[in-house]
Amino acid sequence: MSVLPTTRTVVESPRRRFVRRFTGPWANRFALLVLLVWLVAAVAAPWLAPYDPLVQDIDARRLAPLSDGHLLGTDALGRDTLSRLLYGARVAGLAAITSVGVGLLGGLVPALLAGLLRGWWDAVFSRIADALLSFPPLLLALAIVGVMGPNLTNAMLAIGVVFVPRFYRVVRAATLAVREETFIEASRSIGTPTAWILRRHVLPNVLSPLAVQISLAFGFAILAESSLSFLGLGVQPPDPSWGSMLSEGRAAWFYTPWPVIVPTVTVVLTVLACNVVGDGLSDSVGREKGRA
Amino acid sequence: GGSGSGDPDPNAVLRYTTSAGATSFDPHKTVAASDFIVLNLVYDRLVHQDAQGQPVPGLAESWEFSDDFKTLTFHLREGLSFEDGTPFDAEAAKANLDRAREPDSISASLLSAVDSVDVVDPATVKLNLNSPGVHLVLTLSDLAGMMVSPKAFATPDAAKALATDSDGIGRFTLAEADPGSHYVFEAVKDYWDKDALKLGGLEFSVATDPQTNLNAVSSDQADCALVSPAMIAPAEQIPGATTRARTVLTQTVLYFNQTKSEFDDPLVRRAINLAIDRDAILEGAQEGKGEASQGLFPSDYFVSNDPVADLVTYNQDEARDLLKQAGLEKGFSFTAVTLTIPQFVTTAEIIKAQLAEIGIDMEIKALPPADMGVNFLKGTGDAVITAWTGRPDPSMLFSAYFDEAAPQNVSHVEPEGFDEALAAANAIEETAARGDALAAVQKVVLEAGAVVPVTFNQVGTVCNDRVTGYEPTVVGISEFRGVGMTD
Amino acid sequence: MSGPLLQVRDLHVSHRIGRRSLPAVRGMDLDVAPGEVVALVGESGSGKSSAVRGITQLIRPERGSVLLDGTDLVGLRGKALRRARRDIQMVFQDPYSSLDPSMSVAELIGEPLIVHTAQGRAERRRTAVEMLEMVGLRAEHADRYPHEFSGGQRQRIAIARALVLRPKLVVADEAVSALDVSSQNQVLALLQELIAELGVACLFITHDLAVVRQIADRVAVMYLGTLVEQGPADVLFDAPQHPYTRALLSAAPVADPVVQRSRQRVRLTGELPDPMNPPTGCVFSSRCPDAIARCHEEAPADRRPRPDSSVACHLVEADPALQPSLP
Amino acid sequence: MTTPLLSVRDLTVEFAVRGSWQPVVTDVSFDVMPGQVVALVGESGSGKSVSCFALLRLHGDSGRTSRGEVLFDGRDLLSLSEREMADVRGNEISMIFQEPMTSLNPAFTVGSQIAEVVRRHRGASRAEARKRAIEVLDLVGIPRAASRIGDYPHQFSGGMRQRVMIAMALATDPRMLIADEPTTALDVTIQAQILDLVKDLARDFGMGVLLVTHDLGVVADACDEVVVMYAGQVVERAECFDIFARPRHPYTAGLMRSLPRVDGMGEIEIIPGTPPMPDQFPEHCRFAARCPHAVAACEAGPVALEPRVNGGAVRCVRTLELDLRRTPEGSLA
Amino acid sequence: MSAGVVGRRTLSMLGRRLVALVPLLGIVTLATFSLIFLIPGDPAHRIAGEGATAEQVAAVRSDLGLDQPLHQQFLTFLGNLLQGDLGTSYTFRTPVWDMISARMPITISLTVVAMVFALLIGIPAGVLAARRAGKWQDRVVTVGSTLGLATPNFVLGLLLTLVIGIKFQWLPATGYVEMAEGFWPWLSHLLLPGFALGVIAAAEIARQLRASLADVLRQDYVRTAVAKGMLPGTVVWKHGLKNALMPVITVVGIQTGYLLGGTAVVETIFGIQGLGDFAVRAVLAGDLPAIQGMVVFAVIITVTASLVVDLTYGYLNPRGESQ
Ligand SMILES: Nc1ncnc2c1ncn2[C@@H]1O[C@H](COP(=O)(O)OP(=O)(O)OP(=O)(O)O)[C@@H](O)[C@H]1O
Ligand SMILES: Nc1ncnc2c1ncn2[C@@H]1O[C@H](COP(=O)(O)OP(=O)(O)OP(=O)(O)O)[C@@H](O)[C@H]1O
Ligand SMILES: [Mg+2]
Ligand SMILES: [Mg+2]
Repeated sequence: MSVLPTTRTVVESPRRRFVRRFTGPWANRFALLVLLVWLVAAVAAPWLAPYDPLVQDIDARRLAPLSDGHLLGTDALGRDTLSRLLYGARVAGLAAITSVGVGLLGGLVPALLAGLLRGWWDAVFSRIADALLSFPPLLLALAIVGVMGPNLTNAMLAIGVVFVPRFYRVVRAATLAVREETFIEASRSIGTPTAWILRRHVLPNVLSPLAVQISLAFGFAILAESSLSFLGLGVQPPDPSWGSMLSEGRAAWFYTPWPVIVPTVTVVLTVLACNVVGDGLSDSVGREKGRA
Repeated sequence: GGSGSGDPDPNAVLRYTTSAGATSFDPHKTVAASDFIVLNLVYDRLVHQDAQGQPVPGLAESWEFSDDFKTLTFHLREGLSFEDGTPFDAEAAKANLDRAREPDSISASLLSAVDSVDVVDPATVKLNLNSPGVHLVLTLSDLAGMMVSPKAFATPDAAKALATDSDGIGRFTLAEADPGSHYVFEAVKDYWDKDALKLGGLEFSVATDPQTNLNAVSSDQADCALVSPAMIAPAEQIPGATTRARTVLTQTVLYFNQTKSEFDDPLVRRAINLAIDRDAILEGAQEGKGEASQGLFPSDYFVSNDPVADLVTYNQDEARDLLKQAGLEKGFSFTAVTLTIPQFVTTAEIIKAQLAEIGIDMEIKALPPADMGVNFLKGTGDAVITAWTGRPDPSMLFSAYFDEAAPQNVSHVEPEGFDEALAAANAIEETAARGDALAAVQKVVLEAGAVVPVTFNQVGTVCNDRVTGYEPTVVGISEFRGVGMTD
Repeated sequence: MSGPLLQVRDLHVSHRIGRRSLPAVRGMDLDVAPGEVVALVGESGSGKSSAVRGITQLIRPERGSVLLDGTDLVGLRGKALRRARRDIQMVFQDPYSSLDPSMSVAELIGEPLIVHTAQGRAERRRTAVEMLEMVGLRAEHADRYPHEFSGGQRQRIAIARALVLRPKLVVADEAVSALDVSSQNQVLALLQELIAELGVACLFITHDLAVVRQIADRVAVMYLGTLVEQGPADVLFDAPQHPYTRALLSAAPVADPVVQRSRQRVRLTGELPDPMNPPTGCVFSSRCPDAIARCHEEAPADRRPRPDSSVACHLVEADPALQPSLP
Repeated sequence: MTTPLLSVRDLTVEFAVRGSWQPVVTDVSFDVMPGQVVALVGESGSGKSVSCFALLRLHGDSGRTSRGEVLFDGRDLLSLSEREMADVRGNEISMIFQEPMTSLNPAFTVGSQIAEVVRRHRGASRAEARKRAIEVLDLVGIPRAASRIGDYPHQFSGGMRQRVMIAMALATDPRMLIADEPTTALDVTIQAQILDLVKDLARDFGMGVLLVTHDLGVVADACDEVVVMYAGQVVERAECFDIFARPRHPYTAGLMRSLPRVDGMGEIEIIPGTPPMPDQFPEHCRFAARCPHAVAACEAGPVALEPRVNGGAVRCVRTLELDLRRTPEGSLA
Repeated sequence: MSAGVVGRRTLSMLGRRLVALVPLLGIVTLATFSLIFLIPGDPAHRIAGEGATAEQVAAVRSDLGLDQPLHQQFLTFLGNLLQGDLGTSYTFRTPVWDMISARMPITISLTVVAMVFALLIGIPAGVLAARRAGKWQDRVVTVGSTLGLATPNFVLGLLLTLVIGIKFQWLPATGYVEMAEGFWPWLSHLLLPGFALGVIAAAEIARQLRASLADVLRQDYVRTAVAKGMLPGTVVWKHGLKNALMPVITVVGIQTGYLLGGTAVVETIFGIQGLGDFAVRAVLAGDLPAIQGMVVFAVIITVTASLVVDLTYGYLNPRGESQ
């Protein structure tokens, strides 16, 4: 008897299907490219930057882009904007990675436990997460920075704390959902040990919503870092951060808008890219819509 | 003079926006000299100043020194009373002068020449001095001479109550205060000096961002705004408004907590004085508006900077040399607090870069204006980059910051020979000679490296054209005396 | 006939709903002999799935015993339970959700082997391919993923996975209900064929009587958490004893207008009562067209009209000779 | 013979798939007489639902009716404006769906959902509409209707929800009811009740019913006419008793023989393979690939729907040569 | 009668929610109290100032009760809190509660205006995008909202002051005026900052609504409504929106917190002396009681918002499950 598949004949693993779907829309590809560029910039800033980002040249202040060997011009102190932007990418990247790391550290494991074990664990962790959630995010970060002292590490720690309940919720919900999936029951009915089920069935299925959250969190972290730096609560001068560049440039807005425009475009573009990637991820993971 | 036309409206409320408010309304117990800017509105002093910084009658209608300058007698204006109804008389003046001399008073060191205060009659007080006190007249035009209702400070939590609400005698009363950000003043009816008060009220808003301050005038949310040097050019572009700016006595300085970091060594402090390229800062942080400090006073001032010129002239090699002598050729690091105001952050950034060249690593910590001074005096930071508001008399500056007992002298270390030099200066009334004596004090101070003068500021104010009678002063502080508004 | 392979006695299964407990199965006795196909039928919500999950220990039964080859599964934990599961494998209703979408077909079929055998990767794959061919798919399908298959094909994969360990009992919970007519037939035929070939016993859960008729040796009818009637398929279909069985049979339309429109129909009114508060007396009394006063007061005991069947109904005449031999 | 209430002619529906229009339903034609229950049967994916949606123009933007007409009482529904069509829907033609659990809006009470149609099409007042809602709920056998109209759908069981759906469909006294697999999600005992209700309505109110199902048992029980669909086409159309007794299309015959029957009658046979997807529809007979009787002629070209012996129509080139009455397939070769 | 049912259910849900708030507020209070332990080094020392003498430090310690056992300290903190005593600001030497209550109306006004903006922009945009899913309108909304989400509110704020406030002078670029001075003066001062603050929330609402409404519009019951002959407007705005609003309401609740946080930036730019400005200053000065007070206040606002959200759920979702 012949029961050939009537659907697509290309062999496609979930990963390949994900890649196909993710790289489909040009916006996703573009966003990915932007993030890649920044990643490279952040890692290789010392080699890529044409100038020392801290070196001032009072005689070459507020140059417009493309003048005098300064691709993106200089700021009010004659520091090279491009170099500061590149080093700022390090700050942004570091900020995002630290805070997301803290968020994951605090959110992932309790969430898996709560989702799987339910009961008491779930009740306690969820109460704590609820409580954390009732702190307005930026204000919580402000408070932590205020108490621990304004600097980048503290700021990022603070933003990481903001992520904890959010990651917790997403992972817990995904765990609970996966838990209810028949394929988990099916695997249990075979006699698969719990640890294996966790690793093979739960984790991969929890990762996709988490990945979406993480990329959105990256965007938020960059936004929050620039907001804090703008307020003077993040990176301390003269170290470059996109937010502080913006805030500094703003004072000289009247003389030249470039020191404001460049970091603005950068922040917007990067956060945009993070969000687009997040959306792209959430559209691309999971099963095919409708039945094959 | 003002450019407004027509007669001022006696009920008009002038909205002023600036970058710093008051840390306290207690003129004696505050820790920030800059509080004078706000406090002068609600507290009259025994002596007032004119736009050139010369003393004019205030609550005292006149005064005279004894021949040896060791007795100073004030004849008080009669028939006045404090906000709370307490009459203003010699007793009240004495109580205030005594309070201003208590050890925890910001003016204690400025008044150290005063031995005692006598009430001669209800309208006359006599200050008995232990040394010649030529400087005292102008000193009493500052915080030191502000008169608070004795009833207000007789209560046990006077300090606390006065911190947030004034109780004085002046052109205005404080109607509403949101500490550090917003103040509403109401004009006092029947104020004794009709020429000085032409407004119905004054609203003071604080925005640390200079752009925001300008925006407020541009969009008619304020009538006047303080203009920082970097904003003078944009301010001049605002239609329907006039910007008045001049170089004033207000000076950006780097000042040490000598008990901390490596700053207990005068060599280190002097090295820093030499490591700073003041022209770059003037350019970078002030758009060239103002003057690079060549000493503690502007170049056209009656105190000459010549004797100290090589102590404050940019010279990296010598700075390195001094560090080496101090055993610090490898450098060191310290924290400087500064104000969140962009001009100061930028100044700090440039200083940081310049110090880095001689191996010193300076970390910057920016705090809001209303809180910075308090925090620095509490021990935050090893040094501070701030502005010293102009003082009508140079000796005040010296006493306020270098006298051992001065509250603003955070480390309470006094340069050697300071007292003697200052006393000598205060015994001379003639200007040129006094200038020389003060220059000598300056030399003592700078040889000890007690402070790093950086730049003199141009302080500007932009006012819309409804504002009349506005005049910038040399000291750099606008008392809004005689300022009015047309409809 | 040798002793039963599966012996379920007095099985009680409950679900927690918030603080309350919902008794989904209330005292079920059921035997499955080796190689036998037993169908469990009943309306939606009657507790079929709950019973199955109680039997396979996916839910811990509240009470009762489940003897598989003499070992009581109830109370087994950890390794012992896992080992016992080797002999009792399941096929689920929804072929779309019961296969982990992130695993390839070979991995899916191989998963039980990882758990229960020491087979290496290559060997597992060989076994998986063998099984694939056995269920009518081809070796080249081994590296594909479930979403690339139609429902019927997925159910074949699920069957291959259930049979790969050669269990003694396969429990199929509505294994064909989600499929359309033609794949339903194909899958059913395959299952029947494999069961016979491998000598596996099968507990087949369904609500479709036509399917039962085709596949089952014996039928157990469930209503509101209890078995109301069980017996050999032919007997039960030809001479249903319990009023509910009769209603059920007559409600299922026959695909022949001539027959269908001339049939005597037992009409039921109302729907399955709330299992939280079942009717007093006989569970079926609230809908039973023949109910008498006694039915509302007293729950009927099982009666045995024949040696190989039992009925829980006051109105059924039991064969007195068989009565004492009740389990 | 009376005129048909609904007359579908050459209905062709296409869906936009990856940028091009792909026919999913081709040349479907059938009639529904007043009081008649017409069954639309076929395997999953054969286009039953799509045809129904097309009648009421309910397919979304991704679908279009590229050809054919839908004459309701002589009016072509396909040429009405959107607004006119909205006046037909739920008023003259009502539709009920397969999924009773999801077809009612969970956010509104059952009463308000029924009252809403009455108010929309009858311009009734709130009170009148409410009265009507109670009336129809009573009609479909919801006990204590008056006290239940304030309940939300989740407070009803599946069978009751399907009855609520029917009540909603009947609230405006429509002349035609389209029921897309109304009982598939229900238990047989409940299915029997719902089918009885539908039959009664057709008989008592002269309502035309188009009943979509894949269950031949349901067809045998309730229908007057049968339309069999395969791969988007009507392959056979006939009177109910006749089509069961003498199917004229191999697919119809296969379908009937592949059914297990509760009465245990007949051998079960399996139609091998699966039906083609719309993108694989061949030009020629669409069943040929699975047909045990296929010959070269079957693959020669498109097959037309021809009149059938004993009335109706059939789409098979060999229909006259084959005797498809419950004979094992091999015996004909 | 159905209103009665909803009312009763809502009341009982409110009761349950209030009970559930007790542990939540407990944890929040504990966390706020614990902020003091984040202070690096000895809190008393830090508060007294680094230059303080041993006696001064000791005085601060006993003044703040830091020498008491932890649980005692917490109970004192809690007791004071319950009496509305948030302590006295170190730097402003004013009771924190006085400062907060003076600034509260300002920030609440700003937040409300921002939220109104968010809803006025977000809901129509979301509905439009969902109705025209896949069409250019959808794309415009999607691009717009993605951009909105990525634009820091300080950037937007700067732009608005510069263009609308300064260049065109259409609206005041800075400051705040009490409502007592007239509705329009009050509102006009809040329009620009409110917009700058509300855009992110608007974008979030639009996205969420688009997603949930597009999903709802695919639901069987929407098809039922169309099949009933309901007009497109009724289908979308009645049948669709009520069901699609749940996740949107959640977003509104969450965004309340983000808006509060955003005031820190927006108030700074627009020279508004509200709580955000207060927060920034308290933070820069490391003023613990002020920080704690601000946190407690912010939590009260967000918790109230989430209560309102929950009550709305009760209305939107008769099944009464909280999502
Ligand atoms: N996980 C669960 N939690 C709570 N109640 C449940 C759960 N699973 C089933 N039930 C309830 O238990 C009863 C029996 O359900 P069960 O699924 O066993 O019936 P079933 O006969 O398998 O029905 P179906 O034919 O619909 O699959 C029902 O009332 C159902 O609502
Ligand atoms: N929106 C759509 N876009 C593209 N193809 C569609 C769409 N809707 C349906 N189809 C296709 O149309 C064909 C017929 O679908 P339809 O739903 O009418 O089948 P059916 O006979 O009702 O099946 P079932 O018994 O499963 O309900 C299927 O192949 C399906 O894939
Ligand atoms: Mg089940
Ligand atoms: Mg269908």
